Amino acid sequence: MSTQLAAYSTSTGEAVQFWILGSVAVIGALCTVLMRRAVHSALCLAGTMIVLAVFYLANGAYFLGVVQIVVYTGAIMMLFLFVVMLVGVTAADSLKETIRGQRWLALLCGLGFGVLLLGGIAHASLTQFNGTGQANAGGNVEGLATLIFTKYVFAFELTGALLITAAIGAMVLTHRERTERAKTQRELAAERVREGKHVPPLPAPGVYARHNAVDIAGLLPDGTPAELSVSRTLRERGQIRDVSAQALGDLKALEQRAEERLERTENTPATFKRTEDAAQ
Amino acid sequence: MNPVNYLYLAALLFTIGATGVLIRRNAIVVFMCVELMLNACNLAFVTFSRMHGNLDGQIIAFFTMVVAAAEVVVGLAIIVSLFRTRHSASVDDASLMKL
Amino acid sequence: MSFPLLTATAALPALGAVATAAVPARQRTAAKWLALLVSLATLALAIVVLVRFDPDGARYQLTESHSWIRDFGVRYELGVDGIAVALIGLTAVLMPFIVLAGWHDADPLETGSRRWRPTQGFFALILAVEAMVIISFEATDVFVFYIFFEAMLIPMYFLIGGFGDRAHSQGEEAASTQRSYAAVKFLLYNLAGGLIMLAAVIGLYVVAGSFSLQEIVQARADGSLTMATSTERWLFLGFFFAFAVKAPLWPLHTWLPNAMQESTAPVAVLITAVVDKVGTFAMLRFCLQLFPEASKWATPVILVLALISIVYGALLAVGQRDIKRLVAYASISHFGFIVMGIFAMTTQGQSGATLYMVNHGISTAALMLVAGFLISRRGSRLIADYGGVQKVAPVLAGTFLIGGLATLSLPGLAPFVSEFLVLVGTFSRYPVIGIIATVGIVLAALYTLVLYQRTMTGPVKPEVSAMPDLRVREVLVVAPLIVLLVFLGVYPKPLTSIVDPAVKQTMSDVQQKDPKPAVEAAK
Amino acid sequence: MENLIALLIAAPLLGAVVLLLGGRRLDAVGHWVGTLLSTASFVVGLVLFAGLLGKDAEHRTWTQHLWSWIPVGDFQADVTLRLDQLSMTFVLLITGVGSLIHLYSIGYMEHDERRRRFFGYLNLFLAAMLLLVLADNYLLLYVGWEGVGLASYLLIGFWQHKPSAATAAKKAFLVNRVGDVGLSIAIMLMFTTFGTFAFGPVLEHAGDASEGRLTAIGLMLLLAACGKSAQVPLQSWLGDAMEGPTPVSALIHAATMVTAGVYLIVRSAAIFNGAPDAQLVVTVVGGVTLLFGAIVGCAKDDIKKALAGSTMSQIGYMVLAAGLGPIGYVFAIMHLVTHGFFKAGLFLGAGSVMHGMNDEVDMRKYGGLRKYMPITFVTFGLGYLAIIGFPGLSGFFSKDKIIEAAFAKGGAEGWILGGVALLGAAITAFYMTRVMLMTFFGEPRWKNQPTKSPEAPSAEPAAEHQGAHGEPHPHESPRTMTIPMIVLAVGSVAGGAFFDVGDRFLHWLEPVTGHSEGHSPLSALTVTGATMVCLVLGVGLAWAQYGRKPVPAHAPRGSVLTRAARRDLYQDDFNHVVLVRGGEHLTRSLVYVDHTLVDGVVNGSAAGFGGLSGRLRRVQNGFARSYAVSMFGGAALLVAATLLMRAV
Repeated sequence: MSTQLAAYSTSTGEAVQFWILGSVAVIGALCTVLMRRAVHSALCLAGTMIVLAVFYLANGAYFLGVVQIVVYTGAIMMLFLFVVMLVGVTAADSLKETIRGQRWLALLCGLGFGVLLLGGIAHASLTQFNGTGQANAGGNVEGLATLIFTKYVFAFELTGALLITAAIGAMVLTHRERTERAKTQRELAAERVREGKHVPPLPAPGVYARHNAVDIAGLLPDGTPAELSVSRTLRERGQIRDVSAQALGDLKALEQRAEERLERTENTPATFKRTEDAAQ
Repeated sequence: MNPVNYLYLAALLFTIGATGVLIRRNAIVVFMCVELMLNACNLAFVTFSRMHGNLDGQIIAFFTMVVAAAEVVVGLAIIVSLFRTRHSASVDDASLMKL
Repeated sequence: MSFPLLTATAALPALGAVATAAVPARQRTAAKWLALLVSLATLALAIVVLVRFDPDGARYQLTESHSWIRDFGVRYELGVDGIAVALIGLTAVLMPFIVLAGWHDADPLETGSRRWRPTQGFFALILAVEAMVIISFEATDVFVFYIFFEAMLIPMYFLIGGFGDRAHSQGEEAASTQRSYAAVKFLLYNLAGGLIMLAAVIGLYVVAGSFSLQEIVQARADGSLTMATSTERWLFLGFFFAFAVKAPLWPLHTWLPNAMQESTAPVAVLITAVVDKVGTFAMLRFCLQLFPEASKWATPVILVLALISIVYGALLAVGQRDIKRLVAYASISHFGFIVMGIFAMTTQGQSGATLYMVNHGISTAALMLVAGFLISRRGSRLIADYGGVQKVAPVLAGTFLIGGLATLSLPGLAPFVSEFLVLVGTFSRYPVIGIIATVGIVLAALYTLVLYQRTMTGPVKPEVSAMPDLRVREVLVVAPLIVLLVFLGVYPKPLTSIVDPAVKQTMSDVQQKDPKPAVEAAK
Repeated sequence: MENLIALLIAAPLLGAVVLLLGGRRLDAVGHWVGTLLSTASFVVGLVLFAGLLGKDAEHRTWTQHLWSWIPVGDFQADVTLRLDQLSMTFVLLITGVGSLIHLYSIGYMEHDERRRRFFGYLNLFLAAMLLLVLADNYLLLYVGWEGVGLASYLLIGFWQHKPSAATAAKKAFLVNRVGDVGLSIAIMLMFTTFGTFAFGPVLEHAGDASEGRLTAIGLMLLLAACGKSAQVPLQSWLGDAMEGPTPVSALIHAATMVTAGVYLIVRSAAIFNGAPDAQLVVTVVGGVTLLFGAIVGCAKDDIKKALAGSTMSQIGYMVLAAGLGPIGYVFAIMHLVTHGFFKAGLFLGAGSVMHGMNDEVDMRKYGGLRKYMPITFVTFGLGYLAIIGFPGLSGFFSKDKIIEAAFAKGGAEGWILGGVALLGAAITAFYMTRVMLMTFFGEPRWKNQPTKSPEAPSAEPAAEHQGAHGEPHPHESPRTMTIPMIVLAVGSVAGGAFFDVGDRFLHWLEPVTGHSEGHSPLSALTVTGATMVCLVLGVGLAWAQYGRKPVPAHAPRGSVLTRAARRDLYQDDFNHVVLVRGGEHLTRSLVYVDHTLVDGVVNGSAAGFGGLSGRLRRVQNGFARSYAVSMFGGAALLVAATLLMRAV
C-alpha cells in the first residue's frame, strides 16, 4: 500500500522544484523562439538546458545531468555563440513572415501537435512506476558503464565513428582551399580603376576631433554619414552609430556662443566666421 | 506529484521547439530549436527510465546527446559555409529546392 | 524434368534481341540477318511446340512450374492449351515477315555517326516484343502474365515513338510530334488498363490466395473457393477493362488509329496482328475461366459494345482518307467480331473467335504490309494521292486486292471461316445481334473495294506512273501469307482440331451448352 | 464414276491458277489453255451425264465427299459435291455455253494485251459457278456464290482504267453482298433450326420445322436470289455491269450467274413448299421484275443495256415460275436453259455487231446491218424469234408453260400473275423487235459520220486495229466468233422442242424438284392463243414505230414513262440520294464524332490532370520551412491516427 503510494508520488520538495524550474524552462524555451537576436535566443536556450540538467539529476540520472551541463551548456551552446559571432548576427532577422500563411500554419500545427501529444500522454496508462532506486544501487555511472560496454557496445562504437566523421566533415565543410594566388596591391589598384567606383581608398571612420571609434561613420560635407567608412561586418549587423545629428547640433551651439561673445551682425557668411573662428 | 508531469513538460518543450523551427528564419536559431526538441526528448527518456526503474532510457538519452553534438557540429559548419557564399544565414534565401 | 520447351520458345527471341542490340553500329546488315535468323529459329521452336502438343491430351501441356516469389505464392508456371498454341504459331509465323518487311525501315537517314544505331535497336525491340507476347501466351500464372502483359508496352512505345512512318505529308517535325503523341497515347491507354488490372490481380490474390490459374479454376470447380458475386464482378471488370483496351473495344479504341498511322507498316502489323491478340486471348483464358459467373453477367453489355465496334469501326473505315487509318478502323471492326465470338458463349463462337485471331493476324499482315510497300514507293499515306497503280504495278495491285478480299472475308479465304463461325455462334444464342452484325460484312466490302478502286484503278496518276512493282524481298513477304490465307480458308481442320478441345473446356468452365436446334435433322 | 465430279471443278480451277500465276510467258497460249480446260470440263460433264442416264431415276444422285471443311462442335461443314439431275442440267449449260464463249472470246479479245488474265478470270468464274451448282450444302454453295460474285467483279472491271468500269464492278459486288447477307442469315437460321445445312437432311426434314422459321429462311433465300439474279429491289447493278466485255455479259450476266438465284430457289423447293407466304413474295418479286426489266428494255438505246433489261425480265419469268411451287419449278429451269441459249446468242450477236462497228453501242447509230454481217444477222434473228416465243422455237415452249402455270396457280393470284406474264410477253415482243429493227433493218445511220460516241469504251480492243475514228466499215466477225453464235442459235431453235416433246425435261427433273399439274382455269390452247395475240400486238406496235418510219439518229424526248425507263425508273437515283449521299454524311459525321467526342473525352481528361498537377506544383515553393510545416503536420496526423487506433 505504502509502496504503491510511494510509487505514484514523489517528495513535495521535488514538486516545488518542478513547478518553479519547469515554468522557468518553458519561459526560456519561449524566449528562445521569440527573441529577435540570435545571441539572446542562445542564452535563453542555455538557461533552459541548465534547468533540464537539474531535472535529470532529480530523476536520478546523475551522470546525464552532469553531461548535460558540461557538454551541452558548456560546449555546444558556446559553439553556438561562437558561430553567432562569426557569422555576424544579421539583426535584420525581423520576425515578419515572408512565406504567406506560414506562421499560422506553423502555430496551428504546433498547437494541434502539442494538444495531441499531451492528450496522448494523459490517455496513456502509465501505471508501473518504480524509481531508479535499485537500478542506481551500484552507482549510476557504473550502471551506465556496464550497460554501454555490454549491451550497447556496438551502438557506442558507432557513435564514436559518427563523432569522428562529424568532426572531419565539419573541417572539410569550413575549410576553404585557396585556388588562385593572392592579388598584389598593383593588381587590386588596377582592378579598382577598371571598375571605376571608389578609385580612391575608402573613407576612414570617425569624426574629426570628437569620435574615433570604428563603428562611427564619417560625415559627408552635408553632414550625412558615409556608410562606406564603416567595416562591412558592422554594416551588416547594423551596428553603425550615427552621430551626424549631434555633430551638427554641437556646431550650431558653438556658433551661437561665438556670436554672443563678439557681437556680430547676422549678415556675415558662416564660412568666413568658421575660418575666422578657426583662426582664433 | 506524479512524475508524468515531466512528460507533459517534455511534450510542451518539444512542441515549442518544433514551432520555432517552423517560424524562425535564422538558421542558427532554427538549430537551437532543434536542440530544444532533442533535449525535450532526452527529458522524456530520463523520465521513462525512472518509471521503468532501469537505465536503458538514460543510455538512449546519452546517445541522443552524442548524436546531437555531431549534428550541431556539422550543421553549424554548413551554416558557416553558407554564410560565406551568400552572406546570410536565412533559410529562406536557400530556396533552391524549386526547379 | 524434360527440356523447358516453352521457356526456350520465349527466351530465344529475348536473347536474340540482346544479341541484335549488341551488334556494332557499322554492321547494320548483320543485325538484320541476325534478327531474321532468330525469328526463323523461333518459328522452328514454335513448330516443335505444335508437334509436341496433343489436342486430345491434358488441358495444359508442356507445363513448367518453378517457385518464384514464395511469399506471395507466385510461381513461374507455363503451359499451353490449343488456343495458346494457335496464337504462338501465329506470332512465330508472322515475325520473320515483319522483320523482312521492315528491312529498310530503320536505316539511318544520314549515316556516319558511329554511336547512333537505330537499325539494331529497331530489330532488337521487335524481337523483344515477340518474346514477351509469346510468354504471355504461355503463362498460366496470373502474376507472370501480368508482368509481361505490361512489359510489352515498353518496346512497343519505343517502336511507335522512335521509328515513325517516313511517308508524312507535312514536314519532319510535325511528323515527330504526331508520332510522340501517338506513342504516349498508346502508352497511357494501356497503362491505365494495366493498372486497373493490377488492382484486380491483387484483389484476386487476396480472395483466392493464389495466382495460379489452374489452382483457382480447380478450387472454384470443386467449390473449395467461392467468391461473393459483387467481388467476382469487380475483379472481372478490372481484368476485362485492361483487355478491352488492349484489344481495342469501342469506346476505348482511339489509340489504335493514331498508333498504326504513325508507326511503320511492320510495327503497325505488330500492333494489330500480334500484340492486340494478347488482349482477346486473355479474355478467353482469364476472364472466362476465372470469373465464369461475372462473365455471364456482363455478356449482354459486352456483346452490345462489340456490336458497336463492328458497325462503328466499319463506318469510320469508310470515312477515312488515310490508308493506314482505314486499315486500323477495319481492325477495330474485326476485333468487335472476335470479342462477340468470345462472349457468345457457344462452341462455334469461341472457336470462331480463336480462328479469327489467327486469320485476322495473317490477313491484316498481308494487307498492311502491301500497303506499306505502296506507301514507301509514293511517300504518301493519302488515298487521294494514288490512282491507276494496277496498270503500273500489277503484282502489287493483285496482292493488295487479295489482302483486301481477305479483309472482307471472301469465302475460300481464311477469314471467312472464322467470321462465319462467329456469326453462327452468336446467332444461335442471340439472333438479333447476329443479324445486325452481318451489316459489318457489307460495310467491309464497301471500304475494301472503295480503297482498291481509288488507289489501284482508274487512269494512272503521273506521280505513280514510275512506280516499280514488288521486289523479290517483298514478294517473299507477301506470297507465303497469301498461300497461308488460301490454305486455311480451304482446309482449316488442322487449326480447328487443335482449338476445339480447349474451347470445349472453356465452355464447360463457364457451364454453357450450345443451344439445341429446333429440329434434330443432323444424323 | 462419282469421283469424276471433282474433275468438273478442278479443270477450270487449274486453268485459273495457271493463267493468273503463269506470267507473261503464257501470253501466247493462255487463251487456248483456258478454252481447252473449260471444254475438258464440258466433256467430263457429258461423260457424267451419260452415266446418269444409265441409271434409273431414283439413283441419279451422286455425291462425292472430298474432305471435312469446318468441323466445330455440331457445326459440320464438309466439302462434298452432289450431282443430281438439277445440277447436271446446270453443269451442262455452264460448261457448254462457257466453252463456246471462251472460243468466242479468243477472237473478241484478240487485241487486248491482258487477254491471258481475261481467260484466267473466265476459268475462275466457271470453277466458282460449278462449285455453286455442285455443292452439297448451303455453306459450300455460299463459297461458289461469292466466288462468282468475285469473278464477275473482276470481269466487269476488267478495263479498270475506265472509272466507269471500276465503279460498275464495285457496285455489282456491293449489291451482291447485300444479297449474300441474306444467304448467310438463311444458313444461320438453318443451322439453328435443323442443326445442319446440308441439302439432304435440311430438305428432308423441312416439313418438321415451324412455318414461321421456314418463311424466314425462304425470305432470306429470296433476298440472296434477288441480289444475284438482279431482281427488284436489288436489280440496279445489272445495267451497269454491261461495262464489262461483251462475252462476260453473255456468259455471266445472261446465261449462267444471274440465274443462280433461280437455282437457289428451286434447289430449296422443300423449304418454299412449306412457306406459302414466302412463295407469294417470290412470285410478286418475279412479276414486278418481269415488267420492270421489260419496260427498261424498251427505252434503252444502248444495245447491251436493252438486252440487260430483257435478261432481267426473263429471269423475272423464271423467279415467278419458281415461286409458283411444284407446278412451276420444272418450267423455271426449262426456261432458264433455253434462255441461256438464246440470250447468250443475242449477246454474242450484239458483241459481233459492236466488233464490226468500232464498239459503237448506240442502236440509233446502227441500221441496215443485215447486208454487212449476214451470219450475225441470222443467228441474232433466230435468237430474237426464240425469245419473243415464236411458235416452235425454244422460247415458245418454255415461256408458254410458265404462263400456263401462272394461271394454274388459281384464284385471284393466278389471274393477276397470268395477266402480268402475258403483258410481259407482249412487251418482250415489242422491245426485241425494236432492237432487231433498229440494228439490222432500215437505212444505215452510220454512213459518213465518225461513230465513236465519246463515252464508248475507249479501250475495247477491237478499237485499235481499225481506225477508232472515222466512218466504220461493218464486217463479219472472224470464225472463232461466228461458230459459237451458230451453235447457240441452233440450241435456241431446237432446245425447246427437244425438251418439250414427251415432257423429256419434266421427267428428267421431276425426281429432284417434284412436279404437280395445276388445274388451270384456262385450257392450254387458250393460253397459247392469248400469248400469240400479245406477241403479234407487240411486234406490230414496234413495227409501226420503228419499222415504217425511219429511226431518228438522236433520241426524241419521249413520254414520261420513256424518260423514266431510260433512267431505270429512277431506281438508281433513289439509291444514290438515299444510300450513297446519306452514307457519306453518316460516315463524315461519325469521323467527326470519333475525333471530337470519343477522343475528346480522353484528351480533355488528360488536359484536366495537367492543369491540376500544375496547380499542385505551386505548393512546392522551394522554401525548406514550408516543407517542414507539411512534415510537422504529417507527424501530427500520424499521432492523431495512432491515438485514434488506440481509442477504438
